[in-house]
Amino acid sequence: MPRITMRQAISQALWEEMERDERVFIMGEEVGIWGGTYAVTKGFYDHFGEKRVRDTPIAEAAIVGAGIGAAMAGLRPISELMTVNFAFSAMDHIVNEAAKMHYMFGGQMRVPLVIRTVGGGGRQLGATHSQTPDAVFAHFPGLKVVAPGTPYDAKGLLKAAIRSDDPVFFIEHATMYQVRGEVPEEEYLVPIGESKIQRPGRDATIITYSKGLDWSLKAADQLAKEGIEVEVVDLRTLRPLDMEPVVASVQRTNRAVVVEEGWRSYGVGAEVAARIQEEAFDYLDAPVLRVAQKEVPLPYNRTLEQSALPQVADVVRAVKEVL
Amino acid sequence: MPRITMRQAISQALWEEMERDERVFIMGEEVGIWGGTYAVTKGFYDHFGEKRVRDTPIAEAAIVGAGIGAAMAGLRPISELMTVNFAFSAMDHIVNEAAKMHYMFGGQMRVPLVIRTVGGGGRQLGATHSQTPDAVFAHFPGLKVVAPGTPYDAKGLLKAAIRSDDPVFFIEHATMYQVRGEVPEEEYLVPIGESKIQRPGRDATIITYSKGLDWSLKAADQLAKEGIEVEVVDLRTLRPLDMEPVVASVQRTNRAVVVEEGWRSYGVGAEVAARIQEEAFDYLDAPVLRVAQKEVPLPYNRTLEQSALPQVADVVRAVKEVL
Amino acid sequence: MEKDTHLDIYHQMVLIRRVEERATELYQQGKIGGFLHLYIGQEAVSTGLVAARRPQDRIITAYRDHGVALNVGIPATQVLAELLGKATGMSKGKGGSMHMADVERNFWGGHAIVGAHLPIAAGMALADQYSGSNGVTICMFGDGATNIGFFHEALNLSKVWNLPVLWVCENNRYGMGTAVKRASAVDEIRQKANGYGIPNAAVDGMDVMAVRQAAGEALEKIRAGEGPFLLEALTYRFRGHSMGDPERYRDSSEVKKWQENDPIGIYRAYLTAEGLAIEPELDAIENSVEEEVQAAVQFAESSPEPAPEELFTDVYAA
Amino acid sequence: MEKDTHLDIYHQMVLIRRVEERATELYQQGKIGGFLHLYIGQEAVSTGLVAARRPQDRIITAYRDHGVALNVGIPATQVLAELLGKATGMSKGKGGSMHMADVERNFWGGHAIVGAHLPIAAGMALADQYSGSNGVTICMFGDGATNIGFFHEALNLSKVWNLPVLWVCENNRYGMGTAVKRASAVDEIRQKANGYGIPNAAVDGMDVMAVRQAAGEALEKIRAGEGPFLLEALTYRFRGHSMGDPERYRDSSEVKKWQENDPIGIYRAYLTAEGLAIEPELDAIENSVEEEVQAAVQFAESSPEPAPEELFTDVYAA
Ligand SMILES: Cc1ncc(C[n+]2csc(CCOP(=O)(O)OP(=O)(O)O)c2C)c(N)n1
Ligand SMILES: Cc1ncc(C[n+]2csc(CCOP(=O)(O)OP(=O)(O)O)c2C)c(N)n1
Ligand SMILES: [Mg+2]
Ligand SMILES: [Mg+2]
Repeated sequence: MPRITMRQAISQALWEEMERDERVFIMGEEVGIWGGTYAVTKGFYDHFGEKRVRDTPIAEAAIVGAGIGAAMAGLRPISELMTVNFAFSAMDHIVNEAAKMHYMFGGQMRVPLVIRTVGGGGRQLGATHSQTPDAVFAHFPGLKVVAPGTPYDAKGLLKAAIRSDDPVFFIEHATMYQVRGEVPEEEYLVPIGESKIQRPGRDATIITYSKGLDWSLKAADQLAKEGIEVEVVDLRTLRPLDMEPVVASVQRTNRAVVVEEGWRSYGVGAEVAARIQEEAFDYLDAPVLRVAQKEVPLPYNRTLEQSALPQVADVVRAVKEVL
Repeated sequence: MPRITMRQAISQALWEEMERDERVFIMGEEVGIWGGTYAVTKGFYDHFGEKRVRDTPIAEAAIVGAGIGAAMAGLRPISELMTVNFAFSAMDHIVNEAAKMHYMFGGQMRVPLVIRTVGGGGRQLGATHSQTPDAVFAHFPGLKVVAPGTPYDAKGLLKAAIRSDDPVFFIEHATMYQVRGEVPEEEYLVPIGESKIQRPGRDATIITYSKGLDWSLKAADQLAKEGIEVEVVDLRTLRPLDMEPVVASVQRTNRAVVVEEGWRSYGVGAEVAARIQEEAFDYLDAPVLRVAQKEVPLPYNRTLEQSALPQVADVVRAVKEVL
Repeated sequence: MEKDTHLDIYHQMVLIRRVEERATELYQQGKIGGFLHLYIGQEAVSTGLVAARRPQDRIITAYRDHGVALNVGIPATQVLAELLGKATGMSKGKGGSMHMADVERNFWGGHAIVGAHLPIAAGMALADQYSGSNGVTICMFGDGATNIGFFHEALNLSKVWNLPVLWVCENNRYGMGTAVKRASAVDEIRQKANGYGIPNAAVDGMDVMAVRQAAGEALEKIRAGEGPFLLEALTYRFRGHSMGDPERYRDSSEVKKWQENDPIGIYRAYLTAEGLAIEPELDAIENSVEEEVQAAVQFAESSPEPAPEELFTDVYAA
Repeated sequence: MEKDTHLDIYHQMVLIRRVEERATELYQQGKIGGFLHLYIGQEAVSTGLVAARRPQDRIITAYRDHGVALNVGIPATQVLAELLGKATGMSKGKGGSMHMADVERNFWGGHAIVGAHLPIAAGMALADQYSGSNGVTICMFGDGATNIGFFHEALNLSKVWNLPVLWVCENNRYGMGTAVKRASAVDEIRQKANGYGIPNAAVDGMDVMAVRQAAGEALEKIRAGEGPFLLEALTYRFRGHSMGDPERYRDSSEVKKWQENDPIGIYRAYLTAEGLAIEPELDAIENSVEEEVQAAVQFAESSPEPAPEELFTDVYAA
């Protein structure tokens, strides 16, 4: 199987779906002539034309709002928000309109919209440009929230998102576009709402997603050298949240650590930890620990910023603590 | 001590602080001539005049944004968002500007702003007007998030919020304005960031806040008739979250239930449950359970809506389950 | 215009009025909950717009939506059932007063967040442009809604992309209790369209024929590919913003003055003066509406509540 | 205007240019991280504005903020230290390029979310109006920022409340890679002010004296209680949007044409033509700036990193 980058995987997913279905189009800031600020849509404008690859004004509410309207009217828009930090400027449309439209009118309306966006810190972009507020979006029923950790999943999940009849909030990670992984040449989909064991193990379970997967697998490698075999479960989708493989894993390992990039309080790890102790209480030999971001707005200075972000060493330490 | 309503308590807090400090003023939709859509600022416009009780356009980002600017420039604004559902239209200013301003400029700027708003369901207002997304705001460091459950706390906390040098997101509950409680005539403040035992007990701990306090105390009454004595801890502030009284209580009772009105997944209960099992794992005799809203946008129909909201019976059931 | 069309328009306006009068009673009896924003006084606007549109023209509005719902032909039975939260309501009782819609009739709601449906309307117009349909999206909103950022982003986008959308501002002089000049930089809302280079016009929103005419002309321009247009309909709501409005912000004399300008009365006078209808014909319509509404209330009251499991349906389409 | 003032203005413009040229190198050496938005080409705008303001006039801008920082008198040492993320930077290394500010000098940042600082500026102007100060808030933003809802809400509010604020749009023809006419309903940004009944003017943003003059006149009107004013400065950025911009959206010939219109060159020519300065004086300034920047880089490079515990300070003021 070819090993391609996350960027290529996402790009392929978009390209294939646009080729497959005339109703699919992309709109957002700099998606066209610029080729996407992360170069994901490079070449799209020339190939698909400005009708289907639409540069927009800087107007996030309109980018999402127009996506909702076009979706309700039968198209399959992909509204791109340059980064998840700007999603707050479109927050009403994401959580009050897209997420509720189907329910509120008794099923009359559908919003087959994908909101593609990019999260994560670590690039010295400062407090407003470095967030990982994934849990915030995952809080809203009616929305599906996806955040893949491998090129394979990114491609398969994005294609599934585009074909979904529901609004999907799709979060990529700014520092993962160069990550490589195996991606088959033939077409495939990855269903939304299924967690997956990315590495089997018996001694402890790490539950993670997105960039956390990278840290977790590296931690697992290090721990393996010491004879500690951790199982790594990748959530992939934050809503609906598939706890079944997580619970099954913890029932075997009896120990769990949740790894995420976002702030610890009210983050993804809180929900996962709460669920594990609800559903596997008698199996737990230690508290579920969380590795997450320190509770500060991210600073510009590189050393400070890195000290606020979770590190592989933090994951290793947490696993040893639950053993 | 006089027993006054939540509405009166909040109204008094605002009035007293405006009398005390010329820099304090209120702006928001219908706060002036109308007297506040929940009648909290009734009489303020006539007494303080339109300079200090400012009706605004329907422009939530400007209501919060102008509040931030005025606060940075030395005033003590209270920006009122008619309901928390409209806070999403001001989301960037709340979480990206107010919450980060002090940190981002190395402490140069201060944002002594109170954002007062109203949350909660149960009034048949439909999916977009009935939310309790408190956890979403509590996720952001830099913001303080307060949600009182009694008139006493509402008054004392609101006064403390107005005097705070930090941005405070202050959430009232739409169906609690008529709730009565004892409030002293003399001046007092309630410090932000302190949980409080509202009812002592030995058999189990209920952790809750805002409207959840009412359900929890009612459940405690019912349970007491069966000889079950639950301790009820009121968080009062969601960020910073004071877990000390919670952990101490659970160490005594060995059982815990979290009660909140918002959605269960990624809600307040998730964080509290995660923290309890982290900090009192060895004391727990049962999983921490959560009583929360069903994972649906709230419907208009009264019966359906009530069936989605937590009920006193749900709290009773959950406590019995952990016993 | 055919006589039948005239009578139908009259029928619609009276129907809106009577349905809302009954709704007020039902609200007072506690059978309707939540918010109830009455359209009484503004009937000529939605009626005129719907009279001017063709079936392929979408229409979308804010929470003050009973008028459009009835204009597009949703039976009063379904409207009232929705108000009572019944399973037979057009949104299965899940939406209530603010969320009327009928996709089959190209009516896209009923939206409760002020101004949020404007970008959505732009998206619908984009879809029609994209797929080469010649439909125009008619998007209605209040004067108060023109102060929120959504308005700006939607109007700008509509012009940049030359979208087939008719923006209709119902300037009823107040957003809740705030008079236009206390909230808007300009009194004349249509002036805002100039900032986007969007052609615009004002129309007497109490005169259904004037609205129909102005909308018709605007729709034609839009269909011809001239891009968005903004129409400001000058109107007034006779009732409070919603139920329980203390109405401290306006004098009853002001309300009275406007009530003398009743859109139904104006149209009735026009019909008889122009010889388009005679009094007995119009009385007959009034009577038939009474019966229609009576029956609809009965239908709604005797309709079943949604089944408990309906709570969990419609969260996701798939 | 005094000769000294002229020379000071010249000094400021050259200083901005040199600091940013050195910053580019430091960025390429990996010593500066994150985004680095250069102001090169636009120096006349901030310099003219700051020359026109009095100390009590606040100034606030977007992320393209090195110009204002140096104009208001923040030493190049602190600007460069901030770029390097050092403890001696004016935001202690926590803010970086996009978050320069100096409250003592009435410079309120440096804001990274497009348009979000406009409502904040309105709030500052409100504070001055509230407390009876006669300060005016000068708020700068790009052409791209005029399409977001924040712009709309802020401009509307400023007019409704007659706030003392000078809105300055730096129309540099692009928001990132998107040309004005591909994103904005009107090419001439000042036209948008008409939608709010806000008086407005355009000015050649490459001519520092013209900017100073236009800003001075506008500030006077605002101080006289006439309310907000919008000034559109027509300018151009000579470099990419930030580092690493592929610049596929414009021809190098277009850039060249504009570069011939260099604001520093224009001002230099003006000074000599008007006999306000002679070449050797200006050369001397250039040389002193070289030294100043050299020393500042040294200062910044040898400054300490923030202490690790700084991570947790400044989250809350109390
Ligand atoms: C974003 C948002 N802010 C506030 C509200 C509360 N609200 C509902 S209707 C309304 C007034 C709207 O006035 P206008 O647009 O003139 O419409 P009208 O009610 O006069 O028809 C307000 C403030 C809301 N629903 N959404
Ligand atoms: C709300 C928001 N959306 C998108 C961005 C990303 N972004 C940063 S600068 C910029 C272009 C702004 O253009 P303009 O306002 O013309 O300013 P200029 O860069 O030309 O000075 C964009 C899209 C952002 N920072 N904030
Ligand atoms: Mg109105
Ligand atoms: Mg620009």
